[in-house]
Amino acid sequence: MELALSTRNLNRRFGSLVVAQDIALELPQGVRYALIGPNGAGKTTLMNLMTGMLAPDSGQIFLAGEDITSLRADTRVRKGLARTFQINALFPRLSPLEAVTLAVLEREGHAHNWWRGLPRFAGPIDEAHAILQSLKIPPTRETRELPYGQQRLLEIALALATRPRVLLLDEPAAGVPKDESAVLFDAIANLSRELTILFIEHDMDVVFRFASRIIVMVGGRILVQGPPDEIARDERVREVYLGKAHA
Amino acid sequence: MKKLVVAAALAAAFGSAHAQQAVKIGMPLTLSGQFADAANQMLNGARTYMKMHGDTVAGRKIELITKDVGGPAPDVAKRLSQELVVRDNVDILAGYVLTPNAMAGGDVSAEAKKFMVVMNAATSVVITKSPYMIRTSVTLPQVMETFGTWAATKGAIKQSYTMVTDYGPGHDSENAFQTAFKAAGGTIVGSVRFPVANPDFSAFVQRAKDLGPESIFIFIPGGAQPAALGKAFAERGIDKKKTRVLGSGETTAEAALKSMGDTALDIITAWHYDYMSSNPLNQKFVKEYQAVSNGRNPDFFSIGGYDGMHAIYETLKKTNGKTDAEAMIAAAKGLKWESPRGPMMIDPDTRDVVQNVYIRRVQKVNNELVNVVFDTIPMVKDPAGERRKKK
Amino acid sequence: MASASSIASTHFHAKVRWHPLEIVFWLCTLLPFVLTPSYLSLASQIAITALFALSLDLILGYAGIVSLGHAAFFGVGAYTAGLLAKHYWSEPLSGLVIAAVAAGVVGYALSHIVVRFRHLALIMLTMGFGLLLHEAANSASALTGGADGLQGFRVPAVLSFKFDMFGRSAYAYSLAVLFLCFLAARRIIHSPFGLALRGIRENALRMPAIGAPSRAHLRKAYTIAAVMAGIAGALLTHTTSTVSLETLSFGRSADVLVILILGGAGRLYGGIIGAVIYMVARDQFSGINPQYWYFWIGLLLVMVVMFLPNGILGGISALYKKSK
Amino acid sequence: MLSSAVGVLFDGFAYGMLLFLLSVGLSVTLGMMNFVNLAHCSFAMVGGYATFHLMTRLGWPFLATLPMAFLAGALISIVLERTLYRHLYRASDLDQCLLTIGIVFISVAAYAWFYTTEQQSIRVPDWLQGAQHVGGMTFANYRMFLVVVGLAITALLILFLEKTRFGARIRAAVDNQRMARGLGIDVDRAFMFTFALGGGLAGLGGALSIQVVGLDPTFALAYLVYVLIVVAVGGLGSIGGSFAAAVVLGISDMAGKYYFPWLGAFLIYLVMVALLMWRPAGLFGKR
Repeated sequence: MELALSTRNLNRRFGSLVVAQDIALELPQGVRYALIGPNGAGKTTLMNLMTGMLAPDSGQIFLAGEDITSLRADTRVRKGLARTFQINALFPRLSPLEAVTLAVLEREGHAHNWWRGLPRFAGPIDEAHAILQSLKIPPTRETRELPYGQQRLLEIALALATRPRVLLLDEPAAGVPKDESAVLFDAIANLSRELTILFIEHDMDVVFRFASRIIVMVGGRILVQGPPDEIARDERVREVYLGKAHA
Repeated sequence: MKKLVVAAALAAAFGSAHAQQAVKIGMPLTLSGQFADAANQMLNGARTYMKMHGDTVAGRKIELITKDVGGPAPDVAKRLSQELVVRDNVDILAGYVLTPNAMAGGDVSAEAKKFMVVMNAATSVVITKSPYMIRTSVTLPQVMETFGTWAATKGAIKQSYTMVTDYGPGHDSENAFQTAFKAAGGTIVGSVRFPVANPDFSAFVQRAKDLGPESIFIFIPGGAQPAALGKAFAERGIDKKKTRVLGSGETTAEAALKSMGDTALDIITAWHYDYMSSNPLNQKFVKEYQAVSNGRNPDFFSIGGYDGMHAIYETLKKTNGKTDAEAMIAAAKGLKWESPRGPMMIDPDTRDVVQNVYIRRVQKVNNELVNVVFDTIPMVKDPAGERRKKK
Repeated sequence: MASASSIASTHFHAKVRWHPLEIVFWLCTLLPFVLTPSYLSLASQIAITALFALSLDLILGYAGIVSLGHAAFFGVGAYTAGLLAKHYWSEPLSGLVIAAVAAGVVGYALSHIVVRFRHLALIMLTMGFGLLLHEAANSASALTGGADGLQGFRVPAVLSFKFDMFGRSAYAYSLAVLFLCFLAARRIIHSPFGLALRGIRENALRMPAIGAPSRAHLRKAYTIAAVMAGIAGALLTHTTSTVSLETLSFGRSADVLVILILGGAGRLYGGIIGAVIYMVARDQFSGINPQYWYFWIGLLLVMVVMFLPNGILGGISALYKKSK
Repeated sequence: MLSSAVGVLFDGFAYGMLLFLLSVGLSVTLGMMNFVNLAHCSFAMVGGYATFHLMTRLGWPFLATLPMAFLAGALISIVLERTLYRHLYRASDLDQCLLTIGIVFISVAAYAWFYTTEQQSIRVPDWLQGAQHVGGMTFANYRMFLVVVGLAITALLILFLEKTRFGARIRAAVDNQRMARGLGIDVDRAFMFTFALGGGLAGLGGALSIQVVGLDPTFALAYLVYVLIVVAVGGLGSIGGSFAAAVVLGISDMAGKYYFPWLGAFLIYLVMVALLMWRPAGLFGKR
């Protein structure tokens, strides 16, 4: 089975603080992975390393078998590795339609065109409009005027617009009230099957409902990874979450 | 038929009225920005002349219209000169503190055929920009070449180290002084240029002091520089026995002397005007000038303005009020008069200023520092202008 | 499905279509020929400054790059046009093209450094390059004429329209070039590249995450802005037949920044409105009071900031929205 | 040759002290409070003209006018902060630029109106005139005075900000407005005081610089460039950074003029560009 994304002994430290130590991951095509662990375990840092926002001290990252360790962040996106952000990183005064269209234009390499008017790019506009409709996001109001839940969906829409092979979701439902997050995860669930997804999540019943495999990370290291039922029974995981005294 | 008579009568009335109509003098000056003080001194010089000689000449009232160029901006100077001609329909253009602005004004004077009087801009080539232009201030070669020749001959100085401000007039003075000094047998041991922006001279004065050449020649513009140079000299002091200090008139201007104190003694300068000169005409001018400018002493910008107005008045008298440029320039050529600075003439061929160049030394006269004149080179023509004639 | 794409394209069409107010504005720019024939040389210099402010708006208003050294490209354009007229030929239209290329080359070269920095470091670097270029022009006085300005050249006319004292052909020439550059700027703003620039301004960190090569976009924007500034510089040389160090000065860079903020950055028309108001106010104030007009211009700036935040256009559009 | 090297270093350091006094206030307001106050040099001019006025019109001795120059600078900055700046703390930095450039224009015109455009200078007391000649080296008295005052002010400033409770409160308020308000710190008063302190130091710097570079109404514009260079190179919000940058730029300017004068004004700009490209956040920049 073709590996969508893998890393080989990835290391990174900030002075004495170890944020990633010999991380070796193998994400096969189309599998839904949850990445869990206590705060400060290095989950977001791992995502930053994989997406090129942060350079590793050593180790390699492969996307569909190709070594992308030295590639710039935007080149990795064009090769199919997209992400969302824990804290919204959107375009306040652009409308969702403009933002998602921009992502599509970048993907198609039209963004450098400085002479033809935007309305002439019907293809990308329609594709963007379709993505927004699929996630039920109103297309034309300015992003800063959207309710928080819809802004979280827009994060995902922007990532989808780059037609990724691997989608990294950094706490997609962070700050979204319980009922709305269910809608959010349903939208994630019925994304296309060949899309490999790795999402960071703290809410255990969401994790166990959506993830087909779980990776547990502590202190910059991968403690254990496996199917949900195995992880549920694993002693070390309970210890990490419930602390030694209760074990 | 009736219409014709009415038109003729109107024209006649208009024609004669013409004689009574005011003579408008348009003056684009740098009244704001770094050279605002120079413009104010020049304007006060012109106003002093009008106060002393009345404001009507050959039956016509004289009216000054000032515009602010704001600094060395020839595009603005040209536009303002054009507007003065087109909108305010001035008869004469005058003023022009800075060379780039005078060059731009010259183009308008030539195109619009307007008599023009440059009251300061000192770069020699300015005068060639319009056939209707005269200059009543000074040209750099006129003073600096004369000074270079004097230094190597009468001044008995063998070597000199030149220090000038790094901009147009500075470069012209450096090369004028150096060529004349070398031609008269002197040798230049080195030269340095001060940046225009940052008027802190201590490093340069220190360097000159350490080199200890037989003499140093300094050129700096008016405004902020003389005082700052004076302070650097006061701080560092120059060993007068080893090094003789030569400079353009600005080096020992009023502000420089005030901040230099006794270190200024024995500094030798060449210039065409000093407000302390004992010439009676000058004493009267200084008194009147102080009244007009609430107590300020005149400097070479002021005398440029004063003599500029004199040239305009005399020319209008000779053309009895007619202001067309051909008549005025013809009347102005060869004009000779006694100015507070000394005898002056407008060169009939080059239309440039011809005047005495005074060699002065700073001495204490009833314990006040004064530039005392101890040698005069009479009626010096602008050498660069003469060379242009031969070409 | 037609309805889906129709909503989408109308969204973009609405933005691109010419608003009647714009057409009225450009017709008004022809009024000076009739109403104020004796102010045409001022009008020509306003048009040139408006073009210069428009070029700054491309990088400041649309890409978020604050530059305090934009006069560098204005000066390069001005000197290129002047030197061309002095040593080769004085036909202005070809002069414009060559000046634009020269400024573009300098802009492209500097853009490689400028795009790597942000915030105060970026502002100070642009200022530093501007000051260095100004010093270079001053010390290369053999070539540039230094502080006395470039001498010995004249640009008599454009297409047989003589440049004269009344400034008629000067204003026509400047206005025509301003309008053409404005059309180009308008196309750029409404193109995919324009959208990418707005993306960078809104959130520079997010752009790489949607696969956008931000630095390449910024380099291109900086070069286009340099070209347009160079054209403005060349226009000044042609219409006044003067070139001086002032075209490279920090004062001119600061003035154009003030003009753009006054008008309102990021609105295409901000630079033009700012130039008209700033230069007419300066001309009138300095006419009334040649020595102290700075006071009134200062007061005008303070008033605009206190009562019309985000510049005149920003303030008016805010009032307009509030009233709706 | 060594003697002149020491001389240049000393002069450069003295000139650096001047630049430091003029720019430390801006580094604090621009760095910590994120307020683009381009009118900072107008505060310096206010101090300079206060000293000039007291000395020449009212006959005060030079040293007595220095505290008054500090007060004048502090007062004008409080007035401006309370009336205008307060409304623009959350405005865009471009609007802050426009407001403060407007104030610079007003100050230039106002001082030209009251004190004419004449280049002013003052008579410092005799013991500050002239120079000491020690083994072939020249140390100008006034420059020694500048060094002493500069070091004293730096020590006082660091002592005050680092050691006193009030200083700590200012740093807290300026560093994180919301948190400071949470702790019950009166942030408005802290901001006002920070501006006053910065303005006062600039006023003192303006007064001290008359003897070196003179004073005229365009001072506010002429020195804005140098102050911005010191703040950018030193690093935002860091007093130590401003000190280091002022000294480095002062010495390199002085050495440039002495050893390679043909470089002239290029040098200080080249040094700035090089330092900024090496350390964009400034030598000790926090952000």
